Amino acid sequence: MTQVDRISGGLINRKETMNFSFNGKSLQGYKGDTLASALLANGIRLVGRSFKYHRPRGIFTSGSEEPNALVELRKGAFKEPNTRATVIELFNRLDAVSQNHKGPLNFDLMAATDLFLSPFVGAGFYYKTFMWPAAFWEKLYEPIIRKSAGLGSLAKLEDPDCYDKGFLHCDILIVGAGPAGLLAALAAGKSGAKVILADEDFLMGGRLNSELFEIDEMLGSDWALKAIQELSSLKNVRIMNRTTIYGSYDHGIFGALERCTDHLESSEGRPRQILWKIYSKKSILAAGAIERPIAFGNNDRPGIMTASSVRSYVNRWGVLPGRQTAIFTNNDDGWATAKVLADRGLEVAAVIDSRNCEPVENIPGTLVIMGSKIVNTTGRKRIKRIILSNGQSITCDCLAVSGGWSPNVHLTCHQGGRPKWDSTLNAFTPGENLPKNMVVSGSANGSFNLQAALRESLKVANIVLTDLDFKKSKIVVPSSSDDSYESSAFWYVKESKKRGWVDFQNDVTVKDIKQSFAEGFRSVEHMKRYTTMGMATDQGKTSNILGLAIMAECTGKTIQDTGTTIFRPPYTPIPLGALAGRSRGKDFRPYRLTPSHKWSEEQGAVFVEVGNWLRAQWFPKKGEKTWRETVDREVVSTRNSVGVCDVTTLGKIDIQGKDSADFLNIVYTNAFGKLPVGKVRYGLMLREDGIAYDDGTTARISKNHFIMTTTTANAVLVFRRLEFVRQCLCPDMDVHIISTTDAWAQFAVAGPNSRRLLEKVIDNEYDISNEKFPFMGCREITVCNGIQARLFRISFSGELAYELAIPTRYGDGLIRQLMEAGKEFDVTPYGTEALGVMRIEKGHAAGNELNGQTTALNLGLEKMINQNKDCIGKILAQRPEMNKEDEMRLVGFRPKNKGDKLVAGAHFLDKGAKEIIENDLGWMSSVCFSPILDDYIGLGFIKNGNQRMGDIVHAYDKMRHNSLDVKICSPHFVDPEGDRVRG
Amino acid sequence: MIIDHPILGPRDASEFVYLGDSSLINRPDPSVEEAAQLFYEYQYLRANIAGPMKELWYHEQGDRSWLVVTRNTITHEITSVELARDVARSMGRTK
Amino acid sequence: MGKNLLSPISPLNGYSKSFGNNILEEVVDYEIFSLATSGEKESLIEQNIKKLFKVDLPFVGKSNVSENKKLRVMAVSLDQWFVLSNSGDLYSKLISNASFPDNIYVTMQTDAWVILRVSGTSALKALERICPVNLDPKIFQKNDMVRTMMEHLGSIVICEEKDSYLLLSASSSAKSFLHSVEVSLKNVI
Amino acid sequence: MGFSAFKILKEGLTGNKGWKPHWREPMLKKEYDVIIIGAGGHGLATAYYLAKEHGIVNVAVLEKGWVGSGNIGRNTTIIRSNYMLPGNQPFYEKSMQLWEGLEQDFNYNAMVSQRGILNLSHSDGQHDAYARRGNAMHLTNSGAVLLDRAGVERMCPLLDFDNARFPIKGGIWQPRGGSVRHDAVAWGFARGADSRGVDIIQNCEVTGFQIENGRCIGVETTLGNVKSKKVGMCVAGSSGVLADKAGMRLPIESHVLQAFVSEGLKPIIPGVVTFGAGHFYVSQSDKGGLVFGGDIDGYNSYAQRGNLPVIEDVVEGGMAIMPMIGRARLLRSWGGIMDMSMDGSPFIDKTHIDGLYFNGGWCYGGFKATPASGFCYAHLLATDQSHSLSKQMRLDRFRSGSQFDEKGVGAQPNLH
Repeated sequence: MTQVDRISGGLINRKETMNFSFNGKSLQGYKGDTLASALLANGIRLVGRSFKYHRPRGIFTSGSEEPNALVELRKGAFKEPNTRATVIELFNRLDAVSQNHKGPLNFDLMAATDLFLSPFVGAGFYYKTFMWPAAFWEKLYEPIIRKSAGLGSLAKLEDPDCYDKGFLHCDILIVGAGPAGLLAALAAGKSGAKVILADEDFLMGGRLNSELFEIDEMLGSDWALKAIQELSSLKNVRIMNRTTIYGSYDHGIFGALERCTDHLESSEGRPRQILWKIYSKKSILAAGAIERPIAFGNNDRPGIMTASSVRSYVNRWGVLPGRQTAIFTNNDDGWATAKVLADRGLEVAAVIDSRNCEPVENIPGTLVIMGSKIVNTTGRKRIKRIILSNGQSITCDCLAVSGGWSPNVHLTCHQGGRPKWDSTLNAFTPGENLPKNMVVSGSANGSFNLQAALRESLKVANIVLTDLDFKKSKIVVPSSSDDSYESSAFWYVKESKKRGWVDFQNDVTVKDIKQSFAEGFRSVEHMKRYTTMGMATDQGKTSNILGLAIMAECTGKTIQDTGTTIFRPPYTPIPLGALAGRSRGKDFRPYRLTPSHKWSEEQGAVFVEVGNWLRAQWFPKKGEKTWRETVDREVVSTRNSVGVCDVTTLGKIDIQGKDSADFLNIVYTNAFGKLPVGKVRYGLMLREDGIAYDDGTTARISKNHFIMTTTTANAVLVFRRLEFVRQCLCPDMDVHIISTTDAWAQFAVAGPNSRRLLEKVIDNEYDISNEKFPFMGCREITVCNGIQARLFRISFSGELAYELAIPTRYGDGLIRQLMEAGKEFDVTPYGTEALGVMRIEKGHAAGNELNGQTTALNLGLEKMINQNKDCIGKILAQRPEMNKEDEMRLVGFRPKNKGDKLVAGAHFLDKGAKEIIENDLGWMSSVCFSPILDDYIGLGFIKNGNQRMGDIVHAYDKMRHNSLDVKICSPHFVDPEGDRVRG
Repeated sequence: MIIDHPILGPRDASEFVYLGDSSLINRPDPSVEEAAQLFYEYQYLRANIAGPMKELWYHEQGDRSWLVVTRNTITHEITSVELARDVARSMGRTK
Repeated sequence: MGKNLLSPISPLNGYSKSFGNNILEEVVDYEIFSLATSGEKESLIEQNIKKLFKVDLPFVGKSNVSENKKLRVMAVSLDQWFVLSNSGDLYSKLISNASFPDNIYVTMQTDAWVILRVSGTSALKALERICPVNLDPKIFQKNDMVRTMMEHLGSIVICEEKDSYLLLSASSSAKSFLHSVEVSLKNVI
Repeated sequence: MGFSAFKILKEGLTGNKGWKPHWREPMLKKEYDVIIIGAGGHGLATAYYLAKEHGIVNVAVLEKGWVGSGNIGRNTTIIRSNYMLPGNQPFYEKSMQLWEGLEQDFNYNAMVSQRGILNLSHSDGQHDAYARRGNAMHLTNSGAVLLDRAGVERMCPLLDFDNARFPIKGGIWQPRGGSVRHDAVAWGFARGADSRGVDIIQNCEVTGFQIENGRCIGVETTLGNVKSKKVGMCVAGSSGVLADKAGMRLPIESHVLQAFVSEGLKPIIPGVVTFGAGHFYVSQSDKGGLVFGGDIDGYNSYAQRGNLPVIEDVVEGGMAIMPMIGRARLLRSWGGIMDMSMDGSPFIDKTHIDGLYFNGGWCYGGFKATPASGFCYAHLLATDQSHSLSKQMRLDRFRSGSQFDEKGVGAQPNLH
């Protein structure tokens, strides 16, 4: 098929033919076309179906405000639903299909909705029905409604493209590269300011590319081209076409989306789009304006489009939207379309101006009707005829409608700014409270006349430059065409019997808005919500003002008093892939790896995510069938001989200064002042509200030097809290903290043979016998011939145990050395699971117990709150409701019947008590199978637990149908006297 | 948002961690009789100002300093940024 | 005492790779330690740093390099400084030095960090993709340093000279950090 | 005017000329038995239940904006009763039960849609916590199912099971969870209250309280003064500002929560899905938009808008569990102001001023609570006794130490 409606001229490259397909039909266009212009060139007018009534729809605009022409672009995983044909650059092998219809586009079975149901399914109908019988909503009504939901469909496959982000800093961000934006950029750029000029279009110039304006005796589009060439030569100017400034945020930060490969057949692995964060000192909004439609009977037929887009298609793309084009306008600008067509010798079927005034242009041989209106149109899949208020019928195949222009004030509203109504322009213009450091110029500011826009643009640029201490620009306002713009407050044709569309995509009609009023939904927000006007993918860019005006008429208020709906970001829809950028899949968040990670991988360890850390969970051996088998072995051989575990992930904080001990006294509940050098002490931290926060050991290396360890989960939070105490609560303390978590590899060496194993790697001048290096000792030593290290005699497992710290770079070497040296003791590496088993066997609280809801009393640690000193949380921990007689207590649990499987998360009820939350006594926090006791054991909180040793209670677990009786016991299952650690 | 750090200059707020009302610097004296009441008010009651509010931000991804930022909670405009340590001292806190 | 039995491994095993005319490499020969002292005693640090390292105390956000280029001092906060040195075991010398004041607190940091050097004409464009701070050469000049966050990771950027930057980040997440810089370079060349 | 299929049929055939306003626009009287400040979901529900359950109809609901202009008009419409603590779970279960009969009750289709809510778990600890939560839910007959990875995959095959940074270990599923058409809830309660005689006064801002020797006897408004022996505050989000007019300091901070909706898409997500290792939850509206959100912005704010870091964080979370949404587009983002309380739990209580009552502190969980909140607040206003379901939601609980903190993060509102 040839391009039947392609005419001469335009800013397209006819040497580069592009093959593409629409609904499976192969077509051709040129480089520089949009999908919309190419479709029009190929004589295609029907391109989609509306949301609710499935009305046939055509291309209505030539920009990002398009409500109708949405397609599914590309194939397979690359499919992009709801893509505006009017902004898609044509590329070779582009593949698009229309959306939201059953069967072929030109015979949509769902169209019946329009023909038969429409009287019943107007605004808000579903709020009034589908209620009886109740059950039918879920089972019948809603599934039907949901089936009709949505327009395009996702591929249900992972987005194969990649995206990137970036940060840009500038003095002045200029939004929009039309005449106003370009001139401002020239002025600012030449004055040396760091400028970013962004425009959503691939071809900069704005309306200059669609009109036949003259600037400085040049055709507007040529002037734009020259300006851009000039700007590209300036190093301090960054030109960003295909870039939408989608949001304005606090303190001069703007969100920008740059489309890098959307105009290409394939991204070839490069980022498809880049989401920029632009930090600007000042911004100039020169985003132009959007032409509005007028509502009249059947004003939504294919072939009806805004008057300015008819000019765009003719002038910019060399496309003829219609062979007999009628024009319906309420303002002077509509006449420009008639002139453009007539000057090219194209047929203008008629010019209908709603105003009773003199014709604006003299267009020879054209039927001109002043003060008349269109009440109806015919032609289901393409307009055939228009019928005027006086009954006159005029044949046409294209209708250009101009309802006046609306400045693009969106970005001025993103920070709560409200536009103000201008009753001479009949449009909303930027209000008083603009985002800080933003100025507006050109038609975005209501300066619809080109000469005025240029004048304003230069003025504004100079103000901004002066504010930023740059010298004023020397350039002068270029001379340009200077035609007037008179508009009228005419919104819809009252005489129309037929439905007149306001929001094309969501099928909101004049009637719907009037009904909304009739039912009491009279504030704009109510009307929007009740009719869904302005909520489609175009966010009401073409419809909001109309709807507002109609509601104003109903309420008898002015449009200003009727109000406006605040525009919210983004200006145009942004792919979620772009907002996520690189943070996807495995790159969602960084990995932290332990020093023994590589070695553990070689051992075939199974890893587990602990925060951002990857830790070895267990080390399976050949022949072991279940993880339990592996973990049981790791526990038994550690308790029987010796095991090694990488505990590097625990937070390590270096604390130095003359006041370090006093500092620790404030952050810990227990006292550290008298802790001798060379000793370690277990410490408990509370939140100021008296809830247990974190625990760990702190060692005193020298008088003014401590090393604190925190739990893995709280390392960052504790450090933050310490800085708060240091800077905000005790600003004059001489204490300094720095994290050394990553600086030291730390290994727990546990079990009866741990000392003998360590003696083989520690340099022999260091005596670690029980006498010389007793429980809770610490000292700086050297290992493996003079490598500095730190040794702590502390135990989480309850065995004779040590933690050996060594500079991270030696961590890999050390684990291998320990395994080598430990062969004779059959040393075993153990993971977090065995670590957990052994701590439960010892009744040590961990994350499941220190869950931010438990007090020292709950945990049985109340004696750790030193009564002779202050500490964070001490006062509020004394509140009565947290110290009741029957408080929850951490105790141990055994199954009543040996071998019964305990599970964490079970709730405790007294035997025979009704299973209701009022009888809830507490919960099981941690469980494991203890290979030592050959039975399941658990830790949990239960009211009065310390008074109920030996009681049998019911562990309720409906979640896993595993309710059973358990016996309350001491949480210290293994070696309660603690002989082993001191051995 | 951008916080104009008194030493480092303007930095994106995402480098900071927010705590809340700067009155949290004013930790009561635990030794006085009405300590329970004072700590209750200190920890739980907030002016929750609609307008310029002094609040604590921590420059975790920067110089680790705690700042007192005066920010309008209606417009988000920031009018002053001080080092919390200086503020604490000016409130008479020492060791 | 004989040579130690353990072989040190740097976080990225001495990684080095070129991207077009840019080079991304791990810097392994630096020793890093922190110095801290309470505000009022700044002069004390000043004298000692000058005396020991022959370098002036920089302002926060700046770094100074010693004459012999072997040592760089950065002020990471009002009361904390980082020393980067590739002149042997300076840390031990320092803490064993009796005349070194006991209210200047030293903490070993070498193993806490991975250091990358990204250099070449696209280095700045690559950083533009991950660094929120304005690194415009007019503003961020030779020996300037900044501590910020890139791709969810705390990091320090130092401008060594035009088109050459040192990037420091936590050693445990070195691989993820490297990945994010690599991707940035790939995306801009 | 009752709504019915017949009514719609009749109107449809007669040009839809017979529709009347859903509620009156009455004049403000000089005195009422009860004044409720705030015609948001909770305020309107309170008026509705005052009239319906307690026969108290001489009630005014004063609204500074338009009906439903508060958070009822800007939330992500999720309902669930999957709490854990005794202070919360029975209350939210009551709310769920009220939702289930609501539409027939107030003759308005709010599109209550119980398609289920799924919370994903990514670690054993999280799985245990969900088990504890689920058992608490069973103790109130709320229904909950603990799913393993395979169970989640059967229910939601579109999640990332192959390449996730934080692999999905399982989840907890409440089949009765779902979503409701939020605006319709406000309209339904308004219409129900109005038809029983309650005066809903829009564009009427309360500027002060009339307090005489410790007793509140009325309010000052932009439309004049109104007397009443009982005044109920119900303006979550603005509680701090309103309470300040009564000289009260609250255990509440105001924070902004952003919400997001995508372009309309053919159905792809079954119910509500919540990511356990990031900050993201999503459901799909009856119009096809993906409605999603995440954490609050984290700083005190009364501006109904947020900033980029949280927007990116939320979408990163979304792409991390369902990378197939990459080519869907964000259509609109907006912000609402939350009453963030010191333990993440709400307040329905008397104040220290006689005749002045307080309802607020709902954090970002207020929507699902709407019916029960109105039900219990009405009970308190009518009887001066806390309803047993809300007896722990006291204003002075922090003084005594009876706070109840589901998340376990303590007195830092921006972490709840």
